[in-house]
Amino acid sequence: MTDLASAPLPAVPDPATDFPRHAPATDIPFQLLAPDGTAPNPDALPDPQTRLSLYQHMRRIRHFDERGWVLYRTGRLGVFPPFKGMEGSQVGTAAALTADDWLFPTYRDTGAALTLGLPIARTLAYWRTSPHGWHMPEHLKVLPFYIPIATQYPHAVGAALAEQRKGTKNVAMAYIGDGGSSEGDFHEALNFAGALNAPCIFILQNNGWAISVPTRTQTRAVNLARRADGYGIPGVRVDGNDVLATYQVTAEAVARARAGQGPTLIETVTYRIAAHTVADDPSRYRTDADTAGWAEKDPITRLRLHLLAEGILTEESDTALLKEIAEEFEAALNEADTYPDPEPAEILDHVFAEPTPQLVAQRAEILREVGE
Amino acid sequence: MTDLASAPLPAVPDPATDFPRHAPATDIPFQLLAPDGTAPNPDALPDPQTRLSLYQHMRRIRHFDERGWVLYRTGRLGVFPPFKGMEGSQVGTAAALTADDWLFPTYRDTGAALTLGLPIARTLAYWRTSPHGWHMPEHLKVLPFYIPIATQYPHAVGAALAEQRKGTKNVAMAYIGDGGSSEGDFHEALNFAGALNAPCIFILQNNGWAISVPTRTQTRAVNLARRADGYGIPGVRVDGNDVLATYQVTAEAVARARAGQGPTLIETVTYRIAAHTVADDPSRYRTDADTAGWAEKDPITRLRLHLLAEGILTEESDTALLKEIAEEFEAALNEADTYPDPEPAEILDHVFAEPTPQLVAQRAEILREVGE
Amino acid sequence: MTATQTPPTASTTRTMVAAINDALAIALERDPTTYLFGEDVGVMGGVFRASDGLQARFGTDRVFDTPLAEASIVGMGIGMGLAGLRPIAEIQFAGFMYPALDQILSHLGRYRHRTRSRYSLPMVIRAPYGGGVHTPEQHADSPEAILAHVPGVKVVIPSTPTDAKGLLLAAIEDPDPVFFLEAIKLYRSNKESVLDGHYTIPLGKARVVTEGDDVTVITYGGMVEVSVKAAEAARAHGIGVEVIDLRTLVPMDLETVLNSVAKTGRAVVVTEAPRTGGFHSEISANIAEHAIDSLRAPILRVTGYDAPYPPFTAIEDVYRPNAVRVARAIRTVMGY
Amino acid sequence: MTATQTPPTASTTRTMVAAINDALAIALERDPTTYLFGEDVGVMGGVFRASDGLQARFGTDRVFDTPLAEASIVGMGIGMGLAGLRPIAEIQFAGFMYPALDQILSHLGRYRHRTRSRYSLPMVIRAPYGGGVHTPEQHADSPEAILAHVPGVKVVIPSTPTDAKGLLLAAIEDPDPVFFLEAIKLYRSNKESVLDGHYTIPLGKARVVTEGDDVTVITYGGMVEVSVKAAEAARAHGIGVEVIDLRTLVPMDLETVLNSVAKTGRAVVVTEAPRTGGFHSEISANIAEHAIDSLRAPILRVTGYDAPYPPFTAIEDVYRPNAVRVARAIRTVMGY
Ligand SMILES: Cc1ncc(C[n+]2csc(CCOP(=O)(O)OP(=O)(O)O)c2C)c(N)n1
Ligand SMILES: Cc1ncc(C[n+]2csc(CCOP(=O)(O)OP(=O)(O)O)c2C)c(N)n1
Ligand SMILES: [Mg+2]
Ligand SMILES: [Mg+2]
Repeated sequence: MTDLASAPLPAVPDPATDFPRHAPATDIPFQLLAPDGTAPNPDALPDPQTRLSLYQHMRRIRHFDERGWVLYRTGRLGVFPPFKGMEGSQVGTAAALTADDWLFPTYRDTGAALTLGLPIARTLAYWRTSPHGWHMPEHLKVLPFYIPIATQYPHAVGAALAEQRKGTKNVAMAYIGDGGSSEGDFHEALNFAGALNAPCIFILQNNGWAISVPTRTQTRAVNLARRADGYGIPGVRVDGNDVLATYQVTAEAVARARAGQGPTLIETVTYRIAAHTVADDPSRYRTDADTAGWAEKDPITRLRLHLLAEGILTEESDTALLKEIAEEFEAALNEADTYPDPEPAEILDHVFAEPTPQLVAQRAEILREVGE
Repeated sequence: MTDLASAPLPAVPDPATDFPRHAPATDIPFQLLAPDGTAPNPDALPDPQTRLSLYQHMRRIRHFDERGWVLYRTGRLGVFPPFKGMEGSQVGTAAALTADDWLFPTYRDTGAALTLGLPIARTLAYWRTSPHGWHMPEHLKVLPFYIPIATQYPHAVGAALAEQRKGTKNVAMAYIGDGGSSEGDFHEALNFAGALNAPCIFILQNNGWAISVPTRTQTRAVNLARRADGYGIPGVRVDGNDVLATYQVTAEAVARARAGQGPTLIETVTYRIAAHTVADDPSRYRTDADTAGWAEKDPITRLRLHLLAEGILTEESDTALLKEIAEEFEAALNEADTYPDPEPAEILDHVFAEPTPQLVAQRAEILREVGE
Repeated sequence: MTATQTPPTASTTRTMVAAINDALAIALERDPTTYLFGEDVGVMGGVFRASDGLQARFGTDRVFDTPLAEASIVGMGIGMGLAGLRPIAEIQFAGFMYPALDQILSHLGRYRHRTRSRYSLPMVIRAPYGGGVHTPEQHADSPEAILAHVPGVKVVIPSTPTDAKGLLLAAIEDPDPVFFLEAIKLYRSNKESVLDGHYTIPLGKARVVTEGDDVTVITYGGMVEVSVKAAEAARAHGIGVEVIDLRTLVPMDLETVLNSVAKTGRAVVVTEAPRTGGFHSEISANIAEHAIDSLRAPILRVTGYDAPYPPFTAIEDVYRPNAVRVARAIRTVMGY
Repeated sequence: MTATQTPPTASTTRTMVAAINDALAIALERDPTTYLFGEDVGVMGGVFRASDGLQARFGTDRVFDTPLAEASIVGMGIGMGLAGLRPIAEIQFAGFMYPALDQILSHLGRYRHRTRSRYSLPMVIRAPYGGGVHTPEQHADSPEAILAHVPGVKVVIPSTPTDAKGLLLAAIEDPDPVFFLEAIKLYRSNKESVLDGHYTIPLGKARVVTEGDDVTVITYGGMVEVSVKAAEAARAHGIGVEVIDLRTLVPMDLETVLNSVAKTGRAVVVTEAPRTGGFHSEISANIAEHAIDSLRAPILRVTGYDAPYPPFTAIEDVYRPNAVRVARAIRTVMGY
């Protein structure tokens, strides 16, 4: 693996041959790998190269998260929402896409965007609140992280519908949280996508918390994937800390969408191990008892144990991987450091294609102001 | 029956003894009475007095609807949305309430409001766009018909929650259409009610159409009651043209809510036989083939056949009933005719408890204007 | 009007709604990336028939009915716009734009800005607005001031069939999101000869409807005909009233307004929206900021009142400004 | 301030957010029909700790976390209000009020009107607003003009801890719906001695913060301290600036504004909202309508710009008006 950013994503399976089984919307999340790394049904697993690739991506985004904390504490990164423990959910879903597909991430989904190829330097720029972080690269269809909750879901339907009407096989994938799934936009989007048969994959990352509000306060429902039934579309509940299972159900949903079979809702059951953002203090609203047990379900440890046991990974190759990841990150950090600060008048750039007379005048005001 | 407006509503059953069965959210709507008036399971029916009462109410609101068309054509009523064919759905649900409960009707639910006791004269005033029609009587908790779609659902949750917090046993019932069930407020309200265990009954009248849009275009789902699953609350799909079945499942839901067991979603499967409003021309968007079969499912005919067969109604008593209903209506119409027209400055009344200086000045403007 | 490849030659007598229908047909014909959708716009052709016949002509892919949910009508349009299409959404009445305000305020106007022009949203949202035709509760709202306060969106309100067609085509071809509000009162009340074929009227240019030296009346949409009536009445009394139809609220053609006020020294602004915070106040504030020296009289606002538009047919006309009220304001500033 | 049954005697040094917390506690204590709810207001006590400790004190029935859905937070509050309770809802940031705008525009302000006072809605909706503290995208919006344009709702924006407490208690006791916007910038930036116990400050009365004969600056909320700084700078140059803190946008205390402008002849309005359609324009339009004869200079607006509030920390201070910009406007109208 020489270029992690452009490391090939695993090949996408053919629904007809590879996934005859449709994961049912049972309350028990679909799982391929037990927390101890054993696979009850080894034949069901993706091929070794795919497993390794998913591991590499998880490792890579975990590094981003860990370095992010350090950079934040030393003032080199702004406030960002960590995603530790959710790597299985983010990599397992995003890895099922190609660069021609749409990705609508929330603020929590840095890892998903990185997985699909968003450059690290650009991602750092975003969390440094530099305009460079908002200008997404032309070769991707990744939107800047969504701050308002749930509004991205209808956008994904529109992008998916556009691909369908243009006759491509591209799909759109949108993320939301357990909290976000309470907003009206969630419901409307699922219903629109069903009614219009839009090739849209709705990822609901149920990480147990919406800031201080636990999922049991958020809703009386236990199984959020079941909501799909109400729109006549498939819903799958998957163990989000099992990247193999997550990848498999997502790849299946993507393949179905590409084949013209419409949208899928996937609930990835995972956990927000860390704080809501690096500036949040979870002790104000939860205790160790709440989080107990989740560390043992770590998605990276789980797959690592499996890969080591299978000989797909060795301690040596793992160490080499970590080194490579760290080097890549530091290079990206250096690159991000070179991005110039914005000019004051940039606050008025990009409002309209052609600035209105009002904006022309206001820009002049700013320049006068700054000149002083 | 001497005073139809205050005719007693049927006694509400006790959930423990009367309804051990919880109507399941199957795709086949729950039914007690076949379209030909036969009851496969006579023991499951409500008592004869209840059946007769439900029939009387249906008859009474059908008369309102029929006279409404005539009055509209002769310029004595404004545009109103007819509800013919939906009497089973409206009476069967509203009849399960008492005057202490809340009713949040849409523009389509004149019949439900009349059933709960909204005076006919006041109702006519509403459809004459007289302010008298908006001022709801103090002894009822019926809100003026909702014009914007779906917004009433969260209101019902709030009213229900208020009753719960006050420690009463009162419930709130809100209506919505198949179209309205696509709005975000529908979803949010169901989820809030579940999460907060609010004693709220959500009636979803699936009458096949949202103006020109058939339910199959509105959503890919066939069974809208299933949406309840996604909120962890019971959902029931009932034949809305079977007033006995509708009444029974609603009464059960009401009893459950009063007993502190939370909300229920009830989908009444019915049909909008008539136009969207008296000013609408359905031939622009549907053919006779679309409506075929629904006339035979008429809720009034169905129960009438049953009551005649059972001897609960006779041709004579039915004729007497119709006469009484007609007399009541004409008396109410006369009363409505006596309501004075509003004064011009009334447009500024009731904005705030105390008019602001701005409103005081604006009222003076109007009076100057009118004086001229 | 702007020259086009195929300059229109013939013309046809059209109501405003017919002119809008014509514009939509031309846009759908010329540009395969345009899509038209909303509640009841397909099979039925819209509750006002603005899209009558378009689904039959362009197919259910290009012209389609959506589920009943305004937030997602706009939100889906945003997604389509991101993906390079030109969505044209209809909201059935402006008062039912409210569920979509989150999408509008949170996203519609921000996409170019937040992606530094990586993405733009060439979306048009049409909606009937305003009163005067005895519609039910909430069907007569005039929320243009709210839309005009959203950075990054344009707001257009035509007052004639010819303007409606040319401005709508310009809005559809604009690279940024545009609201296009259509006064219900004007849909069928006036006909005029409207050019066939494609033409555009540039956004951001006001129209001087009547010339006059004494008072400037600034207005738009459904209030233009009311103001013109008042101007005619004033002319009978020897008062020259210049009625300016803004046509575009954002961007506002301040130049035309200021030139007129410089000449007349008196300004009256007329809208049918509630008084407090209406767009009339924005017009007024601009004059007070840029033309104070010209002013010989207070800037009067003739508007709706600080109450909901009344659903009570018998008195709704009290709410909506009429020519008598505008004429009185004209007399007041003249007599000042 | 208004006399109350138990006149406050002692006082405590409080930040604005502490004063708000105190007001909420007093309201919950005095009136068992008050309920407090929103996202994260319960266990956590609010992201700014405005409701810190209140759930522990008043129980989960009275103070509770809702699911994450603003439309229903407001919509449920409306239902509670109909049923005779006094709901106090928190919206986590004013920029997240947008999903609730449908409930606000369609219902909140209309209930008394549409039921001819059969029902009223004594509901308060609190939300932090405005910039200056480097919050993420959409966390610094100032949407007060939109709310002020909704008939039937009041809009209050305090600028000091003392005002915040007294106005909030008045808002909670008001029989009609009130928006209560709290400048994030002011939450902890200033402390002052605030009376303990219950007192109210009447809605609809502005506060003259500094007196002066030359220029009137009309503002509110987070821009008051900025304007006062500018006034101090101007005073150093011998210019007397009268800074008026509106405190209540609806109803606006026009009398205080007009009296001041009659004296000074010059007006500058200051807000941090986008220029086009901001509430500054409403203030300006009122002056232009009612005090034109007093005016010796244009009415200048010092405001945010017609772009989204920038999420780019390095340059966000360019957007939000500061004392230098206000001072320049003061000099401009003086030199006119
Ligand atoms: C419309 C809106 N309301 C409120 C917020 C404030 N807020 C930010 S994150 C958050 C909780 C979201 O929880 P969830 O959807 O579960 O996502 P997670 O943070 O767990 O990834 C809230 C309430 C917001 N950003 N947008
Ligand atoms: C928010 C909103 N959007 C649109 C409308 C216009 N409109 C009135 S009725 C209707 C269809 C409603 O269909 P449904 O919910 O099925 O109720 P039904 O008329 O069948 O009783 C529409 C789109 C509205 N009143 N409110
Ligand atoms: Mg979460
Ligand atoms: Mg319907």
